[in-house]
Amino acid sequence: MLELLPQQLANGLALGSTYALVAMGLTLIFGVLLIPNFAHGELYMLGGFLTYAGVTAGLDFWLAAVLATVLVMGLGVLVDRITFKPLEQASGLSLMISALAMSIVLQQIATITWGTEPRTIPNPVPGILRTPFASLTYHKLLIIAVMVLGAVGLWAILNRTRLGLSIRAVSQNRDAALLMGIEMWKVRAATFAIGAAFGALAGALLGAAFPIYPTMGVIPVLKALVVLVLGGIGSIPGAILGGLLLGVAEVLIAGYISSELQDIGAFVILVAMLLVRPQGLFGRAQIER
Amino acid sequence: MSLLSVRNISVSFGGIHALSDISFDVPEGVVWGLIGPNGAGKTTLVNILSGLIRPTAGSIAFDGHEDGPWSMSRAVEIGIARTFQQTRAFNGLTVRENLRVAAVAGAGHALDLGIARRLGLEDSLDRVAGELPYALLRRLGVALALSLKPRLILLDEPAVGLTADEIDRMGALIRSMTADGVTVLLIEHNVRFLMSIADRVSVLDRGRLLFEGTPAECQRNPQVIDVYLGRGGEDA
Amino acid sequence: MHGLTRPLLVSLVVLAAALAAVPLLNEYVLYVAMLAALFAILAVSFDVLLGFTGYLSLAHGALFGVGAYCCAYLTARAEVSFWLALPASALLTAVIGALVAVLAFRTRDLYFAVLTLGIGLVGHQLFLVASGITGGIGGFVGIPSMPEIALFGSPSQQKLVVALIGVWITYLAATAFVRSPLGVACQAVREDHVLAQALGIRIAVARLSAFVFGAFFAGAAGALFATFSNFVAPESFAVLAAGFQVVVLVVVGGMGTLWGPILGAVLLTALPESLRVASTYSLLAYGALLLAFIIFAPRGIAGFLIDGARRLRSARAGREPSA
Amino acid sequence: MTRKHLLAAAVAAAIAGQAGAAETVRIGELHPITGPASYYGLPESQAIRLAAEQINAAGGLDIGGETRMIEIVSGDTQASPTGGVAALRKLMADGVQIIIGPLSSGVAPALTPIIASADVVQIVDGSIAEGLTDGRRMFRNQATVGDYNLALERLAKARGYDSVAIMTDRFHAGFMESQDDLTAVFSEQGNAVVAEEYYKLGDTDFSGQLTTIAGADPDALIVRGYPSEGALITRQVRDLGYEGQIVWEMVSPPSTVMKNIDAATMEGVLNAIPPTTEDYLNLGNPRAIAMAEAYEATYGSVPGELAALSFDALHIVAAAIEKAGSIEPADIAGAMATLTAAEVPALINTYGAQEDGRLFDETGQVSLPGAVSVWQGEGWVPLTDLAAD
Repeated sequence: MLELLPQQLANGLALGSTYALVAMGLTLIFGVLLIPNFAHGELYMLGGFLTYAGVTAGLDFWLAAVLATVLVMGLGVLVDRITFKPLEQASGLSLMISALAMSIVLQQIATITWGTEPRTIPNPVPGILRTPFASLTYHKLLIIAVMVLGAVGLWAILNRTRLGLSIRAVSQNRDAALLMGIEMWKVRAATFAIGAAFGALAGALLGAAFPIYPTMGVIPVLKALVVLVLGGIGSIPGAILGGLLLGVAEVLIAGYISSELQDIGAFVILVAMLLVRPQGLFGRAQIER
Repeated sequence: MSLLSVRNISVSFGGIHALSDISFDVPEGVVWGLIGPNGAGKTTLVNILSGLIRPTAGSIAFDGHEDGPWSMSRAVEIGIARTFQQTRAFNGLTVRENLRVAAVAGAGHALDLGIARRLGLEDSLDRVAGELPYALLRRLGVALALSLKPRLILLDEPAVGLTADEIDRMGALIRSMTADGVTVLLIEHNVRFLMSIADRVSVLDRGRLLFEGTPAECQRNPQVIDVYLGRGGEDA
Repeated sequence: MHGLTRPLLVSLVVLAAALAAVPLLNEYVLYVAMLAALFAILAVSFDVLLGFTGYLSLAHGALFGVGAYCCAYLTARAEVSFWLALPASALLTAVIGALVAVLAFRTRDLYFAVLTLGIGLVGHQLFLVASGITGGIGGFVGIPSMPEIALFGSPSQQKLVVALIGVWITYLAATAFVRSPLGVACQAVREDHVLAQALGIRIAVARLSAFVFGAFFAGAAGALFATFSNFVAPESFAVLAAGFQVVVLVVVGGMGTLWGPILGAVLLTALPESLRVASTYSLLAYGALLLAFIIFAPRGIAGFLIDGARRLRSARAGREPSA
Repeated sequence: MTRKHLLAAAVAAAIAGQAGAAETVRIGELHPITGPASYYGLPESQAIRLAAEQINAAGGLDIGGETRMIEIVSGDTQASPTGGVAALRKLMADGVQIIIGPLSSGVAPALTPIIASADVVQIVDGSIAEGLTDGRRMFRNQATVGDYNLALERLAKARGYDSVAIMTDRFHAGFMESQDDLTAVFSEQGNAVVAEEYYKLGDTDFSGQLTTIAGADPDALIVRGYPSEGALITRQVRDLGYEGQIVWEMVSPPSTVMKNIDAATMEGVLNAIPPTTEDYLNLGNPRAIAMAEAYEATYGSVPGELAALSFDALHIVAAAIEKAGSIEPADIAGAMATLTAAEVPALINTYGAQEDGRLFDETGQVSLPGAVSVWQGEGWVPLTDLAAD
C-alpha cells in the first residue's frame, strides 16, 4: 500500500486544487465584505453551463471559458445587488438565509433552462503525464496550474493595484476605509466580480472532465466551506492550504482507511479544527468566550 | 475597610503592557474618578474589574470576596455592574423588555420600573431601544446596570456626547447613586465634569497609576498637569 | 408563568377547531396535514434557537433523524411500547443535542452555521454507514404503527390527532420556555451577548438550554414521523432536506414568534402539494419566496399579520396608523 | 414538446373522465415525473400512457363482456419517500385501486406498509430492492437485485477471474443491500474479492479508491451504480494505468455514457444486467421496435431504458383485469397470480417462466435473468455466449 503513496499524494493535491480554486472566491468575498455567499456554488455551476453553451455553439473551449467567466463576473455583481445589498443593515443570519435562497433560485433557473440531464464539455487537454512515481492527467495539471496562477494573479491585484489597496483597506476596517474616501460600491462590485471569476473558472475547467448539472455546485460549496474553516475564513493562503489539506486528507482516507468514511472524515476534520483552532490556520482570532 | 481592593494588576496584549502593576483601594459610598489620556488603560481596567478580560497578574477583592479576578457572571453576582463606552442596549427589544432582561435574566428578581422613572425613561418604555435618541440610550445603558442592584457600578464615560443639560442631569444621577449606597467608579474624559462630582481621583498614564488623591490635589499636581491636563486641555 | 393563560386559551380554541376538522378529511389530506403538523413541531422548537437565541443551526434535520431512528429501533427491534419509545427518543435526542451544542457553541455566526452544517452532514452519513442499526441507504423497514387509540376514528385520523396535540404541546412548552428567565436570557444572547454577559446572564446555560429544547422536540417529531411512516430512510434527514426546510418554515412564518412557524409549516407543506403538477417551478417559487421574505419581510407572515392587526386597532381607535 | 403532450393527454384524460367516469378503469402510475430522477421516471410514465392509449384505440378492455376504457392517473413521487407516500395517498383518495410503480428503491419500501393494509393491487415496474412483493397484492415485473447479480456471477465464473474488485454506489439501496451476497458467491466460486470500495452519486473524483484498486490489479473491476459515475470511474481507472476487464452492473443508455467518456476507452467494457429496451431493440424484438416507433411518434424522443418494463406492466394489469372479469383489486390480484406469459401477448421482455408456467412466483416476483453485453463502437451489443438461458 505504501508504494502507492506518491500517487495518492498527487491525487490529493489535484483534488485539493479544485477545492482551493472554488474556495478562493468564497473566502475573498467573506474576508472583504463579511458576506457568506453560499450562491458561489451556483456561480461555479453557471461557469460550467455557459462554457458548455459556448462550446456547443461552436466556440473554442478557451474562448468559451473566458466569455463564460466574464458573464459570470457580471452575474456575481448582480447576485450581490439582489441578494446582499438590500440587507446591508441586517444580521449575518439574514445574509446566510438570503444566500441559501439565491442558490435555490439559480439552481432552478438552470434546471428550467438546461434540464437535469448531466452534460460534459470535451476535454481541451487530453492525455496523461506518466512519471515513475505517479501519473496525472494533463487536465488535472491544468487545474493545479490555473489554481496557482489564479492565486498569484489575485495576490498581484490585491497588492499591486489601487483597486486592490481599496479592497484591502475595506477588509481591514470598513469604517476607516469609508472615511478615507474609498467608494464602497466599487470595492463591492470588484470583490464580487473577482470572486465570481474564480467560481466560473473552476466550473469551466471542471466541466471539461465532470458532468455539468444544475445542482453540481452544492457539494463543492460545502467542501469550500470546510476549506474556509480549515484555512481561516477570509484568508487567501488559508483557502489554498486548506483546500490542499482537505484534498489530501480525503484521498488518504479513501485510499488507506475506508471509502465509506470519506465524507465523514472530511467533516470530522472540520469539527476537530473548529475545536482546536476556531480561527483556522491563517484566520484572525474570533474565539467565543 | 475598602469595598474594592485592586492589587498589582498587570495585563499585556501581544507583548504590549496595557496595564502594569496597578493597585488602589476604593472605599464604600464614594464616587471614584479615573482619568487618563487615550490609551492609558482605563477601559481595560473596567474590563478586568467586570470580568470581560482576565489580567495577566494581580488580585482583586470586593466586599469580602477575595477570589478576584472573576468571570462576568460572578462579578454581577457579587454586586459589580458596568456600562459601556459605546452604549450597549438590546437594540431589537423595547425599553421595558431591556429592563426586564436585566432584572429577570440578569439579577434574578422582578422588573422594577422605579429605575425607569429615576432615569426619565418612563415615557419611552414601549419604544424599541435601537430607535431611541442618543441621550435616552445612554440613560438606558445606566438603567440596565442599575437594574442589577449593584454595590459597585463601573461607568465608562457616561457623559460622552451629551449636551450640557444632559451632563448636569447625569451628574445628579451619579451623586444620587451614592446616596443609595452604590459606590461609583467613574471613567471620564470630560475632566471638568469628573472633578465636579468625584470624591477621589486616580490618574492613569500608559498603563501606570500616576496619581491618586482629591480632585483639588489632582488639579495642582505638576505631573498630572504635564502628562494630561497640559497636553490636551480640559475636554481633550 | 402568569402570562400563559391567554396563549393557553387561544391555542386550545385553535386546536379544537383543527381537531373538529379531522373527520372531514380524506386519507390524502390527512397525510399531508400530518406532515405539516410534524414540520410545525420541528419549526416551533427550532425557532426557540433561531428566532429567540439567534443561532442558525443546520444540524436540526440530523437531530430529527436521531429521534426517528431511535424510535424505530426501540419499537421494532427492542419491542418497547411506542408510548415509552416516544419520550425516550426525545430524551436521547436531547442528550445528543446537548453534546452537539457543547461543541458548536464554541463558535458563533457563520462559524456556528458551518460547524452545525458539518455536524448535520456527519449525522446524515452516520445514518448511512451504521446500517446495522439504521438499515443504511435501504432505510429502516417495518416500524410498528402507533398503537390504536380505541376511542375514535381511523388510524390516519388518530395519527393526525396525535400530531396536532403534539404541535399544541410544543407550542405551549415553547411559550413557557421563552417567557421563563432562561428564555429571556436567550433573547439577551440574541441581541448582544457581551452586554448579556455584563448583566450577569449565563449565556452558556441559556443557549445550551435553547438548543436542547429544540433537540428534544426534534426528537419527538422524529419519533412520530417514524411510527406514522412505518419506514424511514437517511435521505429525509439530509441537511439540504429537513435541515434546510425547517429554516425556511421559520423564516417565512416569522422568526421570533411561536405561531408564525406553525403558519409557515402549514402553508409551505400545503402549497407544494397543491402545486404538485409544476414542481420544478414550485421549487423556484420556494427559493424566490424565501428571498423575498428575508429581504422585504424579515419578520415573515407573522410580521404582516401583527402589523395588520395593529393598523386595524389604531384605525378603530380613530387614529392615524403609526409608521 | 414533451410537456405539451403531457398536457394534452391530461386534458384528454380529464375530458374522458367527465364524459364517462363510469366506463373507465382508473389505473394509477407512481414515478418521479419531476426532479433529477425524472430522467428515468418520465419515460416510464409515458410508456404506460402509450400502452393505455393503444389498448383504448384497439377497443378497450373486455371485462366480463362489458367494454371499458383505461384511464391513467399519474402520481409524482419526486423520488422521495414522503413525496411517494403523498402521491400514493392522493391516488387512493381519488379512488384508484390499481397502482403501477414506483421506480425508486428509496420510495418503494415506504409505500409497502400502506398498500399491504389497503384494498389495492400493485405492480412494481422499477425498483429492484429485495422483498417488495408478497404474491397476494404486490407484484413486480422488474428483476430483483439478486437477479441482477446472477448474470454477474455467471460471467465471473465463466471467465474465471482469479481476483475481482468492486466499486459500489453507496447511495444505491439495491446494490448496497446485495453487496454481501454477491461477495459471498464470488468467494465460493473462487473469484477472490481483493478490494471493496464505495462512492456516491454525484462524486466526481474517485482517485483515492481507484489508486488502491489499480494497485491491487485485479482481473476484473466491477462497477455498480449509475452510468455518469460509471463512465468517470472507467476513465479515471484507465488513466491510473489499470488494464484489466471492467464490468458494469447498471442501466446505462449509451447517450449518457458517451457524455462522460470517449468510445475508445469504453471499448470492451462489459455490462451485466437484465436486458433493457435498447437491448431488445438491438436484438430485433418486433414488439420492442413497434413500441419504440409509437413512442417516438407520440413523445418525440426515444423510449428510456426502463420503458419496456413499464409498457409490460400495464399490459400485465390489463390482461389480469380481463382474465378476472372484474376491477376489484382482490380479483385482479388473484388473476395476476395465475397469469402466464402466453396470456399477455404484448410483452416485450422475455420473462423466465415459473415451473408451472406462471409469470409470477409465489412471492409475486417475475424471473428476469440478467445478460451480459459488451460495448462496441458506440453502444452495447449482447454477448451471445453468455446470454440468459
